[in-house]
Amino acid sequence: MSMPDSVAALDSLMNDGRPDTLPALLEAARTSMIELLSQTQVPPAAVRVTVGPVTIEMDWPAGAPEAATAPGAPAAPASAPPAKAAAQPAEGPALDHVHAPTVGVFYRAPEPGAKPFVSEGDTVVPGQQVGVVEAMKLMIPVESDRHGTIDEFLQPNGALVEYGDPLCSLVPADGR
Amino acid sequence: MSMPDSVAALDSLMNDGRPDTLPALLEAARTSMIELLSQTQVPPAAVRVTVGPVTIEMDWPAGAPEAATAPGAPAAPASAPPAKAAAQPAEGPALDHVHAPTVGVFYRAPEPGAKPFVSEGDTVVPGQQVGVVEAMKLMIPVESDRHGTIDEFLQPNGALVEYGDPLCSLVPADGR
Amino acid sequence: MFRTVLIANRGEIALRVARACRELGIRVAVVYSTEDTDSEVVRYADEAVRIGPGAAQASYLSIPAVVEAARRTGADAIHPGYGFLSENADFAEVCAAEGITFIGPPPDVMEALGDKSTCRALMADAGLPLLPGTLEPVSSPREAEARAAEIGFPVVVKAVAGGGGRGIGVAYSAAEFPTVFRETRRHAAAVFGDGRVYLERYLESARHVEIQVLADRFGNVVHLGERDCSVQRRHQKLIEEAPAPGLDEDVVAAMAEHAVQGAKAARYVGAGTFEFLYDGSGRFYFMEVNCRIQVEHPVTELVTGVDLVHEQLWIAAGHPLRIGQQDVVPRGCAVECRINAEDAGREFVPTPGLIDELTMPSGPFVRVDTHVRQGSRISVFYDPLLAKVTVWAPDRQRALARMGRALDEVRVEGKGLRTTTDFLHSVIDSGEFSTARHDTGLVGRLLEPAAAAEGAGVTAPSQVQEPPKAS
Amino acid sequence: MFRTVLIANRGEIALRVARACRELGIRVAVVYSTEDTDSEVVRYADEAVRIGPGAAQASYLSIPAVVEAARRTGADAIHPGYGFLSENADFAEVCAAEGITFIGPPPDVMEALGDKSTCRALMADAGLPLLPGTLEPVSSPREAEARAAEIGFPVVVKAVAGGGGRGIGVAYSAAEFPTVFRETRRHAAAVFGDGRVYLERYLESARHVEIQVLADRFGNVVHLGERDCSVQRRHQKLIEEAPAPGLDEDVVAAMAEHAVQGAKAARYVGAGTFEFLYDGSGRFYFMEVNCRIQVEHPVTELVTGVDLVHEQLWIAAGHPLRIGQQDVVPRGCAVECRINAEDAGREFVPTPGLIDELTMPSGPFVRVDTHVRQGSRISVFYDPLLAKVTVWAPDRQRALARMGRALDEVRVEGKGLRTTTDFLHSVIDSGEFSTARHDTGLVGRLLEPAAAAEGAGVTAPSQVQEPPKAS
Repeated sequence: MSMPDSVAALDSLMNDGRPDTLPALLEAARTSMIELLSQTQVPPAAVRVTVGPVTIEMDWPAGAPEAATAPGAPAAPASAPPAKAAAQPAEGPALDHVHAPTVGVFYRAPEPGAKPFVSEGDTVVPGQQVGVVEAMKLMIPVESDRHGTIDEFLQPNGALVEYGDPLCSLVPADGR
Repeated sequence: MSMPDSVAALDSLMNDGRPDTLPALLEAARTSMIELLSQTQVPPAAVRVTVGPVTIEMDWPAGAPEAATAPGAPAAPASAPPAKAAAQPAEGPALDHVHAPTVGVFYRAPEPGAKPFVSEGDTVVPGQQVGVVEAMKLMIPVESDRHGTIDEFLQPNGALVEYGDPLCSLVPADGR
Repeated sequence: MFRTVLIANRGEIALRVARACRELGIRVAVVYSTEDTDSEVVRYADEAVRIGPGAAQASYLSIPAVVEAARRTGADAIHPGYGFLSENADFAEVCAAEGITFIGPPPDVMEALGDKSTCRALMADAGLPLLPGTLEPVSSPREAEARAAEIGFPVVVKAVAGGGGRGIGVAYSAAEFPTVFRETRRHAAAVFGDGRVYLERYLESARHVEIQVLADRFGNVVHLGERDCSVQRRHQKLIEEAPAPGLDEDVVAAMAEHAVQGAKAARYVGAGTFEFLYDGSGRFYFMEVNCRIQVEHPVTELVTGVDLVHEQLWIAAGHPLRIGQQDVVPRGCAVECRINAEDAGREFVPTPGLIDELTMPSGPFVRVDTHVRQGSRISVFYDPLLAKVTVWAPDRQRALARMGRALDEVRVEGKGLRTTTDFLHSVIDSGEFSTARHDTGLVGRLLEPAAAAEGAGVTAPSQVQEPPKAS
Repeated sequence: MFRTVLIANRGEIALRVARACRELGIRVAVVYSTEDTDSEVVRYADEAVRIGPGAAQASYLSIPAVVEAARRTGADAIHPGYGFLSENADFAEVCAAEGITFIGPPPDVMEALGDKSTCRALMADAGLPLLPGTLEPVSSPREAEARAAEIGFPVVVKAVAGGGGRGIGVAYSAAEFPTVFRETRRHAAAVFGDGRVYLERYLESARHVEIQVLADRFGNVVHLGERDCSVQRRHQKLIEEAPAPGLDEDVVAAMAEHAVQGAKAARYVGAGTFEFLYDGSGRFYFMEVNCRIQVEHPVTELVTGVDLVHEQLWIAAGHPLRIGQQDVVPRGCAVECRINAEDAGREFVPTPGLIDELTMPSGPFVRVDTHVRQGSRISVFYDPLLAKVTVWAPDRQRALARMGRALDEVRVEGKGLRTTTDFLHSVIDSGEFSTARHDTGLVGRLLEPAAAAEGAGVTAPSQVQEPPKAS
């Protein structure tokens, strides 16, 4: 009876039809954040929205591009880009990452000496394998979840990785 | 060995010649605060300076007189008056208070039916008795520590008072 | 002794095990999910490995991820805590294959005791008293109805793979039996991946009493007395205490003797718990064995002075027991309250959220086991247990007064957060509990006094049982 | 039992007494100074009366203010804690005159035992072993020199009104005796308002061992075993433990028997402590009686299971003792560390300030008595004791390991704040302490190992004693 009741806890939050289910909370927080930023004339240095168990935080470091210092105001806070730009900053292509699906040893090729699954500069599609993580002799494929171009591998072959470690950066294809 | 070593503790702080004695700490905090305020172009809503055991806090509520809102800035923080003005607010005469010297019963007269030590509107000099607090049959005199005029008694005759309770308000004489 | 122990758990028990390791000079490694990145035990450990996302299935329940973490940290043993992989025989087997000591009983023992049918058969052979019921699982509804009629109502339908209060349904009459039987089977199949169930007579007015045992690899077994865990809601314990109040010494001694016999028959190794139901009139019945440290182990520690986690490590390291039965001398009374992030007013629904302010009790004869602090987030992914507050006193009356004082000091504030603190206080203060006239139906009666008064007479007020739940 | 108890103290002991009162259903009133307006016990109490400014002389030491607060809150008893008015016979007399029960011994007993000269005479009559010295105070320097020469150096000069390690000077030779004598007298006159001093042989290498007693109004006395408090700096205790490690059982039994005899001879009532010096070779000498609860009482509580503050209240309410000598069965080992806001690197100078971050240890067999929390201010006006961390284990080795673990969890952060935590850890880890070969000179040797090695041989390394201090 002392078993962590995670199934029951999740059940009750996700499936009982009350408005404060997790997806609804996330949606509410995200909407609030976007609304707030679009309505704010002087851009903030930091915004944080918390709805129950969900917290979304964004901040813009001092000295960000196009900082317009108010006359007589102290150096910080600098102006932040508008909300939409925050999701896709102006300079350079946005980078996404492919993350380790579990703790284990990361390999770029299916076996020693074989050709890597992908190389830097290759384009990938959702579900395409870009590597493998070995945990206890199980080979867990590492797959891209989007269209894009492999930018750079961030972990060498044979690296010990933990769950969620970024394995390679990836330039997403437009509009995907 | 379990006796509070307050004498020793005070001794070491007050008398050992190190710069972090209490008076020095107070002085340092006060100087910092004044310097800070004189150098700050956009006035803060609140300032807090802590130096070791000493903390000085000042704040100016939003909507204080002569608030000059910076263009495009959010409504708060409002501008604060210069540091010196904060010590002597402009409107009306400043009121001081005479406080209870101990816990006990407060009486305005030396005995039941007798004339009160002083009445509202009377002028008093430092050391003049304005009342008495009885604790365990001891009669502890309540004395003014300055020149001034008794404004109003804040506790009725026979009130149970604690140490430091304001007993009457007093308009200090100029320059004292 | 071990050089490095990997703790394959989270929350208060992970921290409690980590403290024991530190006290023994053992290096502490822990696994954690992304939800627990800022957890107290991650800060506390010498090494921490992020093994998966919040969902336990891909982190704390992932055997490859945990074993990988053990290899990476050079752990020579794994402490599984309670819940998660702690009673998973496959996991224990994998550990053995990898040359890592699993701190718990051998895989085959865990397997035999984890299957309620083989366990009941084993214990029946060892002479332990069982409630009337089926030793084998029943699958045909028709056969089940016939057996239920033989056993007599009320009848409880239990998942073979269940345990810890989960996978249980109660039928009060032949009319409702088919529905309860069907629903419990469906639930068991969905949750445990094993739809087998068995039947047992249901005791309406019973006390839950369990015996703590310690056993080594050499066949030595001692018991550390009993715990009474009758304050339950939906078969989940809320308050536990030692000794069991109002029980005859002879009854407890017989129960303990049976537990020792059962442990020997099962070739048990490590710390384990034999759960019994006591019917209030001198008879008791074996229920199940828990092959792990229990949430409520502190009450036994406080009355016996034996650190059960130290002894788990000692036994797992291959040593013979270092305490004999004569060394176990219970003293006074200990009571534990579980402070859960749950809303007692809304059927104990978990209330996850951020803890803005936290004060835990302290001072004389109060022990607190917690993993939260100001700023902690109670995750929706895990058990809502926030803290265990355990007190000791020379007798039960003083222990309850002390618990009242301790609960008064508890303060947990946060948006949307609710805790069981006030409800626990009302249990402690209730006449039924404070005079030890309670049974496992107490919580239901306290929550719905009107319904209880209606549904039952004064002398048998325990008929109001909560209906079987899908979770 | 009392309806309302006024606690005439502050800090951890005020909170500890308040908790005991709550557990007994007694209403809690406290006094406080302006410095303690936000203190934990003020929040905790049912009623709080502000009686004066920070300076204790006008608040916690003001008899009229405290008694006024007692009358105002309707208190029928006053618990004085330790320090402040706890051993003030005048205060106890005023309480009696006002019809308020003073929780402690009767005024005349306190007066006789508080005067070191009459106390020594009384205990000599009761058969307690005393160190060679003067039973009467000596005032003439010439007479003092002659008596010192008879006693043999080193000689300790002690204020008759002193106690608790204050008002003590040590002369190692006839040459330095006149200076030490003069300075100790001057200090005693200044601090205690009583310049009388007496002389005693000074034991260079000794253990401080004390016996806890409980006595009722009917002449019944029990002892609760011993505490070893040999880890001291400048005669102030830092670490205390029970039982005294390495002491022969017979020696402790004899010491306890003497304490009981002494309590009976003095007609003692309440909780009290008889302090002894043990010379390491089987001989011990009576030093003084403390007529109050001690800072270090938790170690006795953890090994005996007796709540000393509960018993104080019980006895003060006029009941006969409810525990007999046969009920006192010590179990295991308890160790207490005093976390002080002091800089061990700068001669333990107090470091007052704001606490920005605070973590106290928790978990199995750890007790914390503290009155501070995040945001608390350590005042310059009072004792720098922040917290008492006390652990229990079946034996000393495990208790020290547990204490090491607990101290590792302590975190106190604040501008300018320093604590004794790391220093205490180094004591626990030192070979001399962990093997119980230490004596009261340990702290000096740990702080100045070079000087110690130079000033003394390996077998008698305890010559480095701190010089007499003016505070």
